Amino acid sequence: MRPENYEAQRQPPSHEYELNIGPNHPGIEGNYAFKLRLHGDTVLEGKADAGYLHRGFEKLMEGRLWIQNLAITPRICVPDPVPMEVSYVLAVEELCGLEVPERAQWLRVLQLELSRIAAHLFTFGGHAATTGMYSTMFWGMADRDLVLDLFEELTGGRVYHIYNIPGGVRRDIPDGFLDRVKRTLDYLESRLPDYDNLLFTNQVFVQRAKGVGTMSREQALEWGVTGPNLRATGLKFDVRRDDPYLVYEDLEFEIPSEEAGDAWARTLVRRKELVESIRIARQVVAALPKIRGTIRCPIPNPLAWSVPAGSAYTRVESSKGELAWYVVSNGGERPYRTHVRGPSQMHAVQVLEKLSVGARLEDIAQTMFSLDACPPEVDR
Amino acid sequence: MTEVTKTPAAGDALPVKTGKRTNPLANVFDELVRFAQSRSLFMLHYCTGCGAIELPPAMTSRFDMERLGIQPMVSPRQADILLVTGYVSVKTLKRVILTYEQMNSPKYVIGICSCTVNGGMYWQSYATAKKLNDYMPVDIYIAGCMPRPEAVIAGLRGLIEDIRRGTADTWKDYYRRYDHYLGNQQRLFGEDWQTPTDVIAEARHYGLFGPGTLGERTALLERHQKPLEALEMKLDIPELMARRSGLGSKGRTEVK
Amino acid sequence: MSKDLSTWLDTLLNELQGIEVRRRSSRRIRVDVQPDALPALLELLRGRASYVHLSAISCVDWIDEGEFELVYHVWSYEIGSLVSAHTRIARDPGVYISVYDIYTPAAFFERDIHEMFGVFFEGSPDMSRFILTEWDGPPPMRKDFDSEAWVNAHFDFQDYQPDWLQEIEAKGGGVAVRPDEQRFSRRDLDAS
Amino acid sequence: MRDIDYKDKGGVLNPLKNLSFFGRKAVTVPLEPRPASANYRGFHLNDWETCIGCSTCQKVCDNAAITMVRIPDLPEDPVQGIRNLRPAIDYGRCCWCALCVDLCPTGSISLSREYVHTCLDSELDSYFVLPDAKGIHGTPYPKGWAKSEDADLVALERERMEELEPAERIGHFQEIVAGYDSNQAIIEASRCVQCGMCFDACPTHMNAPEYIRAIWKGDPEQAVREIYRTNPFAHTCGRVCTHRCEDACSVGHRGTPIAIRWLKRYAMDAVDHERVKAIAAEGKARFLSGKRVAVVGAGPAGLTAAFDLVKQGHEVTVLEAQAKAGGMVRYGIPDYRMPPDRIDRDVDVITSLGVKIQYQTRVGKDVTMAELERDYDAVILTIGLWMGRSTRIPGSDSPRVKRAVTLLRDVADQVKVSIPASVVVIGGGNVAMDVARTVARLQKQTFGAVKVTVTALEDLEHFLADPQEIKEAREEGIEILDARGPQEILFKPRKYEVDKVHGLRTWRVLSIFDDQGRFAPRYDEADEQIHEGEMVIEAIGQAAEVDLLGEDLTERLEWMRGRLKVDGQGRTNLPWLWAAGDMVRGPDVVSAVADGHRVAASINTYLSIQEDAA
Amino acid sequence: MDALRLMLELFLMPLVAFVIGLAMVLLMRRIGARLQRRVGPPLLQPLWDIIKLHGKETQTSHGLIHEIGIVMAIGGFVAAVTLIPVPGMNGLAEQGGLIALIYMMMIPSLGLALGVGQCANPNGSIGISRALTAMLAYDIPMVIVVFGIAFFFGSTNLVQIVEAQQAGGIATWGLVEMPLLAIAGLFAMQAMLGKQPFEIYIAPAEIATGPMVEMGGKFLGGLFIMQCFQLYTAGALYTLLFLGGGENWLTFLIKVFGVVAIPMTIAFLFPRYRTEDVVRLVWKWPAMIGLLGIAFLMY
Repeated sequence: MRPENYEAQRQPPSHEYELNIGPNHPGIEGNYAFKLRLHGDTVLEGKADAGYLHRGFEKLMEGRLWIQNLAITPRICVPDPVPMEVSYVLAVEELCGLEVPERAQWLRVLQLELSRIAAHLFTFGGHAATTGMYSTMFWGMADRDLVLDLFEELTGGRVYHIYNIPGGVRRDIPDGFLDRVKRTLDYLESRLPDYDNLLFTNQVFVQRAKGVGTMSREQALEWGVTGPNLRATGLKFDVRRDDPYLVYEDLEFEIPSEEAGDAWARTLVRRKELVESIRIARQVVAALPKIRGTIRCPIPNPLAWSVPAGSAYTRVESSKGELAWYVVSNGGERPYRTHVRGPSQMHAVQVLEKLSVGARLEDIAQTMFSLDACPPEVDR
Repeated sequence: MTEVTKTPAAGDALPVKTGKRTNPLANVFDELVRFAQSRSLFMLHYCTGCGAIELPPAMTSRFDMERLGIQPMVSPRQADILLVTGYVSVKTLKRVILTYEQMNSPKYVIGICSCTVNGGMYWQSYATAKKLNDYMPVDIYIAGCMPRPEAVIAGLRGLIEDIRRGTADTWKDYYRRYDHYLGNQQRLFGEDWQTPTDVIAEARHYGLFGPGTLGERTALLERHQKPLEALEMKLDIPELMARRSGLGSKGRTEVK
Repeated sequence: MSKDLSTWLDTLLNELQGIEVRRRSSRRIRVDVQPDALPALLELLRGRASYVHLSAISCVDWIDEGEFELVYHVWSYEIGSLVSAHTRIARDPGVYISVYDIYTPAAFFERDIHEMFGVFFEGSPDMSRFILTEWDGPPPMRKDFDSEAWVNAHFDFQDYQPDWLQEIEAKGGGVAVRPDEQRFSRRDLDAS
Repeated sequence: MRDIDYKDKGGVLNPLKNLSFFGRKAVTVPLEPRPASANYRGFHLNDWETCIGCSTCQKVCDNAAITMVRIPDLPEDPVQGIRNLRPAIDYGRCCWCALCVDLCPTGSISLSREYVHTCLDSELDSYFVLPDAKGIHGTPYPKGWAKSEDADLVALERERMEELEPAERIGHFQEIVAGYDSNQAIIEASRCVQCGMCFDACPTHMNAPEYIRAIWKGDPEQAVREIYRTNPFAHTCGRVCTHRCEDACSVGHRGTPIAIRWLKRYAMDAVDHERVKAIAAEGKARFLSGKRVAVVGAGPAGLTAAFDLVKQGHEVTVLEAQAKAGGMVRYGIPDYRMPPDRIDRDVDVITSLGVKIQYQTRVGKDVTMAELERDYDAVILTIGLWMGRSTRIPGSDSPRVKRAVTLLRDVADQVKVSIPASVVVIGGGNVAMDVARTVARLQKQTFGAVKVTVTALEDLEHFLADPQEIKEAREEGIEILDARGPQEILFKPRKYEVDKVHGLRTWRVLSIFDDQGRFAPRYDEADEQIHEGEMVIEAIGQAAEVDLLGEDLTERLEWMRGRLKVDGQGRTNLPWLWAAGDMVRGPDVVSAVADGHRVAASINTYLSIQEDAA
Repeated sequence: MDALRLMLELFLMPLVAFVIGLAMVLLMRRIGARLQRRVGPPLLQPLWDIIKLHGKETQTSHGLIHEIGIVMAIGGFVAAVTLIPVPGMNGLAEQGGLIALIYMMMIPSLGLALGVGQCANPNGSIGISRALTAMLAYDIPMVIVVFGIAFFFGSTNLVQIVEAQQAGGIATWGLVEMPLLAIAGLFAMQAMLGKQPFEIYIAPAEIATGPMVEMGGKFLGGLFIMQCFQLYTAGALYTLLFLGGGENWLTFLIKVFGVVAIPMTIAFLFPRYRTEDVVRLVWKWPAMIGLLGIAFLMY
């Protein structure tokens, strides 16, 4: 048995040919494949091919205790793991009716925003690299690493934090942590002009990104686009504001949006979100010392914990868009069913396929990265 | 100049070329090549799993792998190291094997994260392979879920040391015990599994034939052999030429 | 604007026969509906109450009841609320109608449910496999598929023999409880 | 806050501003691994001194990465709840989530800040690690993620049980503790980490984890079924067991142990009595073996043995001297701890299986051992310890000096006992507490006031009684004096026919045992006290009434230190005679039950062999 | 004697070019590292890379033409460097001249095209078609520049051109005399080296490094060697044409490295254009500037 996509998908007419982008290809975010039918270097058709990162998460989670699943949830989307954790935990809390202490909620917001900053820095690097600009990636990774240092200090893990637990968070902040957060935020902010000079106001980049992967607002709504990609078409929608969770209602932040709906607009929205995230994180840092109290409400012994029967659908805004968990309990000690709705399930499949038709081969990778598609969310 | 006559039957002990060098200069040369090999490692940047998230930091400014002469390469032909970053789903595993076979030797496989060792988090998942070394020889493992960039670098430095000493030669194992690896691959992918690279022919060509190269599993391979158009762009191997054209080859290799 | 729409929603939900509406919070509404009425409900929700965003379609395999539960989560940007429409179809033969003509994103979810649960959606644009293209087994998310048994049939695990273990074994100790023997391993699921 | 204008199309020259980076320093860190943060989740450490081998880490491990390894060099002590198992981690599975740390009952396991481990394919065994305090490579690294108060997931606090206030409980013999309701029971049961330490520690090896889990799952019937597998005295043990399980409980190492005893009590109370009988009868043999077994004494040991033997198809007759069954549980434990109707239930379950009990049949008087030997295939002696020991101090032979056992039996039998307004109790064990509290209740009923003084040889730290008992006794107004050695019973000037007791004279105890560990108390004679009391009760231990055996039999039996000598299976040196219960083990209900099982098993084997031979 | 000297020069010039080329590769990587705020590779890294690639034990060839293509790619540059006079060595420069050099510099691209054509990898084919497009694009300004130079100095003999520039110090350098052509030449060089923003044919994210996709082992090693020569050729040519060549080895090296550093620095600060943008841009700006420069020279 040869791998199925090794063979040409169909016999193309003589003026057409097929090209596989991925799974092992630098123009693909992660382990994912995109099969193109090309005429010259114009794409006639694009077909997404997923499953390279399929682990059967939802199946695995049905076989593990509620608390054991904490460790597995962040692995669904690696660059931005915290929203995964938080939304799963929110679902469990909704099912159990747990009251999360306020301090824990603020800590979760801090994590979510730091994670968003890290994810955006990651995406900028990747996006720039698809256009041959590697320095952004080198800088972005180094600066993202500072955020990961904060995570390491707070949660004990650089990438997989496993810090949220139904009922709250696992530990309180270490001494002096908030100062270090503040310092890192200041540093990141001071770096923004450098990034602007290098990438965001770099005419070559602007020229490359403008008009690439353009979609109208109607198309975006039709295709189920969410998150920064939706906001780049002019719809100011953000789950944090419009379907608020945790303490986002108490926070002040703008929802940046753009009208153009192309790769450039999407990049700009993310760039502006970075500023907003820093702003939110600052508010948390300022507020946290005033919020005393526990970080976790009492929860039952994890080994003997059955969650009341019911179902919960919890949505959060990840760096990529609307992320949701549908968790069903039949009253047992393990979830009866979990279903994760990742934003990339739309972006990396339908949206990418549709945007690639008629696009140039040059722009495919850029389209994918500008959509910030995250293959593991598709594969699960 | 003898012709390659027939495929040896399974179990036939074939004399393996013993690379004995008597010329001291040649030894110096070998040493130099080995040193160069250890100082210049091209890493195939294939994100097979979640551990790949720690590779960009390791490659970029903060941890800067280029200090060790390691840089990412995009094509398996160019790469020396195959980093298997965490779990490999069965679907990916096929590609990993194809990739591995396409790489030029000496090639090194690094298994990162728990998942490559014993299944890791996904030990009960129907979709992921559990032990990487069933399917291809692995040179070095780096523990962690996922290992930090520093750990990755430490692992790579270990590999560099091994290459420098000349002990990192598991890639030969793939040729010498191809039957074993192929067997495990067939167990998972079905017995008609085949790859576009003719490992047996390569093994013979480069004198890496071992007692375990052929066996009952490779016999299955022959049986299910389909004409592969990919063979056209394959190795310049006299034996293959001979087999295909039916003409005598002017190959450089003698039957050993 | 949004007030009008939510009135629309209320009227709409009142109008329809045979549905059960539960408001869990101001932004979450659960609707239980018969399978034959679901497309009409979604059509109305989208057309008359601005529920344009299909957030997800989830499938739950209630094997004991012999049913699949399909949950359509739709969101209205204008009203700001999420309606989860629950419906149950027979597990066998597991065929349902696609809502692709109402919601484009349904294509992905239906395709996903088809390969994971084996539910066929009539009228969905593409029911070919996507994630599990190279998978020969049954739809894996069904409750009757035992992932661990499949793993045991296809994979080996490491058999560690470290020095310290051999020393301990020489002294009469050794492995006492294997990880898969303890109470909470998957094997013991619902043993009692 | 700098924001960029999206209309800003940028320029070709903007990037060139970054040429300034030629002059800036690199951000690259050295190649050597950096020290990890204080909370880092690196490789495991395990403090073998603290670790008890409970395998909770294994249970919470979501990746099945933990194997429990038996290490023969380490101590194993089921009573204290210590096993010689230690977790070994498979780093081919581990995901460093640190749930094992957060759920470790003792806090022995932690993660270090070490994070580099690489190995060759041939060294893959190094991925399977038995962590100790030294770390994976033996290099010292500081602790990373370790147990902390906020990260602790073990439920350390016991669910509170309603009980009567001292003022309310003192005037009568109603039960003090209310028992759990189903909600409380489920919460309490959910604390259990299923380590099975209790199973190891329990003399009769009750499978507490199983019935606790059944209770947690809301299935008390299943719990009863689990309980009856090993213990027919379920009501009794649910109330007055010495709960060694709780002493061994792994949660108890840092918190309060699971209330295993109360949970058992909850399960028994929650299930209808008829249903309990049905459950207890499950697995009863459907044939009769035709063998007859006699049991002397219807106490826990005897009835347990009878229960087992009946279930195995033998015919069992129990001979009981008293009017009711239950033995010391009924006659030795006051009603406020052990309501008699619950004993009735336990006995009823056993008799419902077909055990015949002949009440008020005293062996040695109504029937002789020789007759039993003749009429039955096997005989079990479970005569308990019914004879109170005396201090033998001057004056202790007076009729106003009572033995605790006798007094308690009389109270239980509702024999009228006249209790004076002030009483002194000698002894520091549970029996002393029982008798003191019983007397206190009687005093309260009669005089409306309590004046009981308990004097014990031991100091408070070494009291034999349960701390709980002592606490409750004090709450009830009983004065407890520790380290007092009784010297003499003082009498009032003789006015009446019978000497009236005035009180007890004691000296302060300096030490109880000598260097060799023999009983040889030393006193501080200067510290002399006189405790006033019109009655003195001795509660310093009991002995078996072995005279019922008859001289002949006594001769034939082997004895050791005044006790009947039995082997591990309860066999005496006579092939037809077994002995069990308090008379061979010392006073303890659950040990008696365990003994009963043991003896029953032995007899069953013996009878089967007999059958085969025949 | 002359013949012997010529032989020696023909042997030494490629060798020197290679060594300098190695250093240039290092320079390139170090510049990148500097801008990216990191340390960068060790000193001999380019050499180790090349030795390693040639020391590979299995080599995947795609046929005879594949191998010949690589040989041509290197050979073209080896021939080209013998036409570039360096201090003390003129090689064939006097006989060859500028026109021959331009021709020689086209051979590698064509050789590469031949070699890659054998690989049957669509990425390679796309890459090589892009490379040839880029070549066509930058050849226009380059020819204009060469034409302008030839017009100005009245010769296509590089030795004479250099001598003419060295005659009056900096004032007679091509850079000073023909600034517009120098700018156009810089553009052309950027495109010739295939560096961002003109890096259309490498483009990993689009076509997985294009022509190199099927190259492994010694073939990739060959390309690495080619890159050394290419950098050297470009740098040396520009130096000869606009910076008055080298009076001695020191000034020569300073000039050559300085020249090469410019496109490299730019490469790390810019993304790449699309293919058609490259052609449009290169045909528009450098060609216009070059023509303008010639117009200035003529009047």
